[in-house]
Amino acid sequence: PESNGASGNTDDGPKKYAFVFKNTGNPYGEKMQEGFESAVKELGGEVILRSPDQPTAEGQIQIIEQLITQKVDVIAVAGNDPDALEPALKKARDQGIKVLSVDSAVNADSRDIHVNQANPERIGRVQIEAVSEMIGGEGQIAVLSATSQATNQNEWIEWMKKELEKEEYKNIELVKVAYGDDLRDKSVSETEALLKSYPDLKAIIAPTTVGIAAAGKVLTDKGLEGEVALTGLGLPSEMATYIESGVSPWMYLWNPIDVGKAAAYTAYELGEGNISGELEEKVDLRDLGEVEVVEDGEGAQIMLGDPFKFDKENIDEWKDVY
Amino acid sequence: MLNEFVLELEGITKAFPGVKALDNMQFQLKKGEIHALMGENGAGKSTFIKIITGVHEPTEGDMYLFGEKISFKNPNDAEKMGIAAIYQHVTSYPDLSVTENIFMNHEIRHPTWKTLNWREMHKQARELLCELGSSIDPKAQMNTLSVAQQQIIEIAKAISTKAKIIIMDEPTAALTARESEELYRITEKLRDEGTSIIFISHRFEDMYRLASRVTVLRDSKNIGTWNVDEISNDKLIVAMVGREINQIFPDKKMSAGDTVLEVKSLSNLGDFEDISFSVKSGEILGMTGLVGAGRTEVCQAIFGITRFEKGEILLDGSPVKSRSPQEAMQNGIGYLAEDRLEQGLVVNWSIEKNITLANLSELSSYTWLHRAKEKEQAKTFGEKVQIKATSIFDTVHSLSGGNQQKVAVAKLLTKDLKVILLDEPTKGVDIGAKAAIYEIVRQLAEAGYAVLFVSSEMPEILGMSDRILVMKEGRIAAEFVNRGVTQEMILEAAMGEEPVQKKSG
Amino acid sequence: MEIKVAHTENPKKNMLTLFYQFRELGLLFFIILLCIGVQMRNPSFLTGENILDLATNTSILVILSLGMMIVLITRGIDLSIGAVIALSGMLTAQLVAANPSINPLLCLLFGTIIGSVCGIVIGLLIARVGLLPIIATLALMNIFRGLTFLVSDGEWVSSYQMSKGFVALAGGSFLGINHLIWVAVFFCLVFFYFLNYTRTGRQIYAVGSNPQSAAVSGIKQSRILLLVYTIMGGLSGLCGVLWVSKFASAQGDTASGYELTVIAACILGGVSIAGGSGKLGGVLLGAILLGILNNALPLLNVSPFWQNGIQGFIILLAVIVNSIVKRRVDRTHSLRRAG
Amino acid sequence: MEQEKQTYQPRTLETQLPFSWKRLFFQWEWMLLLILVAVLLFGSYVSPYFLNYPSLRDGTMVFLDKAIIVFPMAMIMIMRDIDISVGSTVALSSVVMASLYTTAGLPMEVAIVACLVTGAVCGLINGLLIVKFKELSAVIVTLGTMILYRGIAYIILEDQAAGGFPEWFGFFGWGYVFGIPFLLIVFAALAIVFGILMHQTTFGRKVFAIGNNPTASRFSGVRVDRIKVIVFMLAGLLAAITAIFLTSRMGSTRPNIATMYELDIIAMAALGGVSTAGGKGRILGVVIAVFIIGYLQYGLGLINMPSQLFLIIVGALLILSVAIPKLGSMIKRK
Ligand SMILES: Nc1ncnc2c1ncn2[C@@H]1O[C@H](COP(=O)(O)OP(=O)(O)OP(=O)(O)O)[C@@H](O)[C@H]1O
Ligand SMILES: Nc1ncnc2c1ncn2[C@@H]1O[C@H](COP(=O)(O)OP(=O)(O)OP(=O)(O)O)[C@@H](O)[C@H]1O
Ligand SMILES: [Mg+2]
Ligand SMILES: [Mg+2]
Repeated sequence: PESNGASGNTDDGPKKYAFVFKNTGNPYGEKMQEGFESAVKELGGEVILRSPDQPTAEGQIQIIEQLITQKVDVIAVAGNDPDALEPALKKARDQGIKVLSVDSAVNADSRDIHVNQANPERIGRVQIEAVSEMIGGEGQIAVLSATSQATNQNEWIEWMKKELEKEEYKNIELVKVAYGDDLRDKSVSETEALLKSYPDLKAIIAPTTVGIAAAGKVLTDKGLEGEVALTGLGLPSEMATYIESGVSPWMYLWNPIDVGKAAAYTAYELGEGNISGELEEKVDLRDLGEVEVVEDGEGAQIMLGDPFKFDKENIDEWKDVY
Repeated sequence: MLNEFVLELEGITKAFPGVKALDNMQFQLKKGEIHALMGENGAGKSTFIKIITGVHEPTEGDMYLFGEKISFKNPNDAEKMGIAAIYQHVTSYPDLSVTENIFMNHEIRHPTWKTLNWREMHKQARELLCELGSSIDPKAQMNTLSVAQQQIIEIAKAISTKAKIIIMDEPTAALTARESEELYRITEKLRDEGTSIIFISHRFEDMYRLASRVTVLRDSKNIGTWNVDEISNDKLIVAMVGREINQIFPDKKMSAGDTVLEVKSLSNLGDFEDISFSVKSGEILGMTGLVGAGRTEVCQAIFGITRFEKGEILLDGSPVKSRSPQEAMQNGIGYLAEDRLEQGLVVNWSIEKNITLANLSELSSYTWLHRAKEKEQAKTFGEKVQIKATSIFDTVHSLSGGNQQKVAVAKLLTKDLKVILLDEPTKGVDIGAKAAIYEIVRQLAEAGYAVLFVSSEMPEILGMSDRILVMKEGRIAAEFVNRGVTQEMILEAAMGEEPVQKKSG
Repeated sequence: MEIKVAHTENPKKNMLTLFYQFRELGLLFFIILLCIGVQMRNPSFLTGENILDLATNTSILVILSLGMMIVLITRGIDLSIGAVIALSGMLTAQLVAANPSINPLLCLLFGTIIGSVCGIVIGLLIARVGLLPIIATLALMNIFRGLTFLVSDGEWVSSYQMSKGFVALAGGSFLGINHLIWVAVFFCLVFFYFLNYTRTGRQIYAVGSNPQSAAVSGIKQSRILLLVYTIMGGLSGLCGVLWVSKFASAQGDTASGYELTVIAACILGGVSIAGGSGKLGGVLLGAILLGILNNALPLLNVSPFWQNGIQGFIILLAVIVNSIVKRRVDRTHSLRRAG
Repeated sequence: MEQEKQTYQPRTLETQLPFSWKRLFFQWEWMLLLILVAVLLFGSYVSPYFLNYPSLRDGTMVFLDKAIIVFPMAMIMIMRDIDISVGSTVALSSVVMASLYTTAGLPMEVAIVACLVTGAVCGLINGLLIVKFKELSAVIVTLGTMILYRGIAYIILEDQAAGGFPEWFGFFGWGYVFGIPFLLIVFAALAIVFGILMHQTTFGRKVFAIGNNPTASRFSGVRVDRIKVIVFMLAGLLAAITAIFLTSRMGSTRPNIATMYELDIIAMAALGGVSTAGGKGRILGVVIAVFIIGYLQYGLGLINMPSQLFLIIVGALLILSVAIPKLGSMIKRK
């Protein structure tokens, strides 16, 4: 293994793996932390799970400072802001701490590697494919996103737009991208506004948990099941009702537990010095298979598989899981 | 005999932290009488009233209503027993309607539903007001009314409780002579209907006009009760003040110099109009009038606190315009506020900090405060006015009213002033301290200040002033050179409708 | 020999007074203008469906504004209501998840009780210990929010865990009108009655208008304060249940920052922060104005980034205009007093 | 007459107080110091990483940025007002600075000046509104501007991030001078400046006077309105300084930074003994309170305490710190 840097951790105890999620009280994050924790335990490391109470970069910076002081070996972070964590994470890396981002990337300078929950291109394209299938390849569609600063969502929406350029979707028109800010009441208002402003709307894509659940509720309340289709990315627990009722024929998500596990394995490999975040390295994700490090803008990342499809058939077994 | 006294008080004592506001007070009220209660400021009159109405609980003593011993835990108890009060400071709800002010806490309610019966309340309010000879709209909001009108509402409120005992604490203080006359009529009417009334006033004429008996309070004690037609003015004053009055005024040494302050037809619509006077260096110009005559407003306008619309203020012959107290003081004008606690002093500060507050810039270089200089100045001026305290670090709160006033005066002295406006400097001050303040004021004049001395108390105006201005309803009604002026002359000027009418009527 | 009642009829002054007393009319006028403007841009605004949606979405705001109004009338403020909503919503949702068969009305009661307990704590701190409302509720906002995260352990309660009956609390409708609207109307009527036709209601105004007078009239101020914060807490608790039922999901950060919206509705509606005054009609209109803004801004395609700015601007504008009008009216009064 | 004369005997006033242990030790600051020591002991007990110089030193960088605003906030609270718009002011000044640098391409130095000006103007607007519209309380005005300022920040940056500042800009938030964090030095300097301002200058004296009795202050020639405006401007200015440090620490900025800062700041001031009813408070107490809350949070962070527990602890601390003196006097009254 390569040197751990100047202040490297020479104590012999188990290595410390820290996971910093965006904020507390988010079941998606809780599940990811769960996966991370179980995998690290299995590998014999020590786990630290932290998140600020508000989804802010300031909160994460504080936590990262505290983790540096505790001399952790690896920090995995789901960034609230791709750039704002850079100084803090750089400081960590200067002290020999390995840094990876999970779920929401931080910029290439502040990390060794990014664990992407799924291929963003596939996430974007797959939702257009789904919507096209639901509405028979014709009609108006709209997107209900989180906040317009959400980098993940924006990337996916870009891919959706690219996918829509294909000849087969020429009859599908994306009329609006609305932002519900991941607030229930705002998402509801935005959905209602979409329905009223575009009476011929055929489908809504909501690539965010709060948004898709709020849209599902509105469509249910308005009895638009079968008239306006709903798909996107959402937690099975939140969406179970609407998938079972058919308001959303199906939707996608990856398994956050697996994402957490993948982050843990990657962190382990980084911490042990088995990988360093160079392109084309192979990362052993144990039961999740082996993946290759690929390019991501200026940085490196590994990608998990396609998002998983949840429909009437399988939602029942997943709704209690996450 | 049992029923001769409606209300009897036996040895009532009320102690506030640090003050004994009432000391072993005896009092008897007959049915259907108007009983005047007199005494100096702070003698304990208002406290006495608040004991009777259950706002305060007495520390000691017993109270009997119609021969039965009672004790009130809160004002509701007193109200239920038929006691109502009109407090000295108007206690209205400015945001609520007239009707509500009248019926607050004894609203008329629907017998079964217990809902408020607005229609009935409005009706009764209108009737009550009509009875009082007023046409105020019961639905009007209280803060749209004048002070006099609010006073009428307070009376209506007391009557509406169908009280057998009504207490009026200086109800005429804010009323004009004509309005007072109306109040007399109402009060007499109530008395004729069998209500007993306790009437507190500083005005002798109120007492002579209305009351059959008078009780005098001094230093928290009952000095005695007399039948009004058996007591003379002088005797009453001795009872109230405890000594003959002219003893306490310092000798006048007329040494007036040049005119320092000249006020030319100062007007502010609604407050005062066409005020012109001048004060010379070394002179004490007394200014009197009834409460609400606008003296405070004139002083505050000169001092830059309030604006005036027309007129001019000349200092040493050249016009000055002070837009703030700060500028006024720079110009050489100082003002001793009427409301010592609210406007004059920072009561939970030390004597030192209070004395230096107006003069901080001179005790500092580049805003850095020199502590040693500050202490020195506080000591110098504190001793100059003879503040009774152990150190300059005593909090003003712990001082007696008179000594508090001395602190306020000391604060003025720190500034380089030419004119000092003293607004009721002896209000709420005990007699010893009063004498001390008179002495200070006289010394100020001798030191060359031009002094405007505002007071409602005739004796001190007569005893202190070189000249006397009398204000009435925002105007200067008369000016006297203080030689052979009598109380009657001043009162006539301050109160009379039109002097001519008065003579003929 | 009549006391001169200086009620001189000066039409101009009286117009101003009238305007001040019925400032609600101005607000109503503003709302109508706004509606016309929005309607011209997007014709689907004034449709029955949208109006019902708007009313449904504004109901919770209306209910909370009623509570906040009485708090403000007593010269207080309550910043903790968002946190109380979250706490009661979360606990109720957990109750429902654990006992799906529980009667939905019992849930309402449960949430209301939780909220009332929170309110009593606040009330005691303010009325008995004498803390400033802003400090006490700020601190308790932190505490309640923290408690919510603790009891939920970061998890949400999702719609599939909620019984049909529970979701129907806020989702169902009666006579084609959503339950929430009925609840809001019910509370408006109750408050109208309470504030105008009960003694306690008027005492709330009295305490806020002049605490010293209230004391000499024998009104127990601390009792009124306690009552007011308890009502506010109870309403917040109730709204927590309704909120969770409406969105069929309970989260730890539910209604975060909502207190400011509620306060803004009250201030827009002419409730004075200095206490003593505030009318139900005004508050209703204030809440409706905010509801319309929330509904119309998406319909108008207003950039989401402008929404905050527009809201802040409208609030400041409204309070400043209000204060200028009040000043002019007061000046008229002082002149009249002298005249 | 004889009796009267007695009161005219020359009377002297002491200018020196006799030494008193009670006065020396009966101070809120001692209590705070005790709490701080307890926090430090607690920290070193629960975490081996806590009690050493680098840790305590770097720990300060975590909380001192917002703590800068606590000084003017203390002054505002002493004057019986409150400013809940400071978080938004931080965001707006930061956004103005960043967008001037990135989109307008101005030099960073100019952008920093613009940031300070923006903060001061925000404070000035608050102050002027409060002074000109006395009927509105500071709560209302700053509630409105809180929404408005952040709204303007959103309008400017539209939820984008702006960053890419020059290298040297990072020094503010991360740099050391002689091994001491620059932020800590600035905080200490501000503490001294404000300590002097509040307790040694005429300005501070007047602030206290206003807090104790605004009318009497005005009648004594204190320019109450002007001082209020200046203090609110100071709050805006220091919010802008916070913005510089915060932006430097993050390397980029967004309109949603510094949300809810006002809360933490008010809590620090209240714990520091600033009486919320006005008129009382000392900078020393406030400084100690900043370190209490900061190190408590830091220590709890080092043992990886969930952040929501921290919410509860700060809330409870705030209530206790304002309630204990009240309870004391309540009991005394009984
Ligand atoms: N609540 C209180 N706490 C402490 N002291 C009080 C209180 N109320 C009155 N006092 C004191 O009791 C004394 C008597 O006051 P009171 O108001 O009864 O006088 P008063 O005769 O009505 O005077 P005035 O003519 O000015 O109305 C004063 O020294 C006053 O300062
Ligand atoms: N208690 C009061 N509340 C409100 N307004 C009042 C009150 N007393 C007087 N006023 C009004 O204020 C105006 C002038 O009163 P001001 O106090 O200046 O008179 P003054 O001659 O200084 O009386 P005082 O004897 O109280 O010093 C009058 O128009 C009067 O109606
Ligand atoms: Mg009195
Ligand atoms: Mg006066």
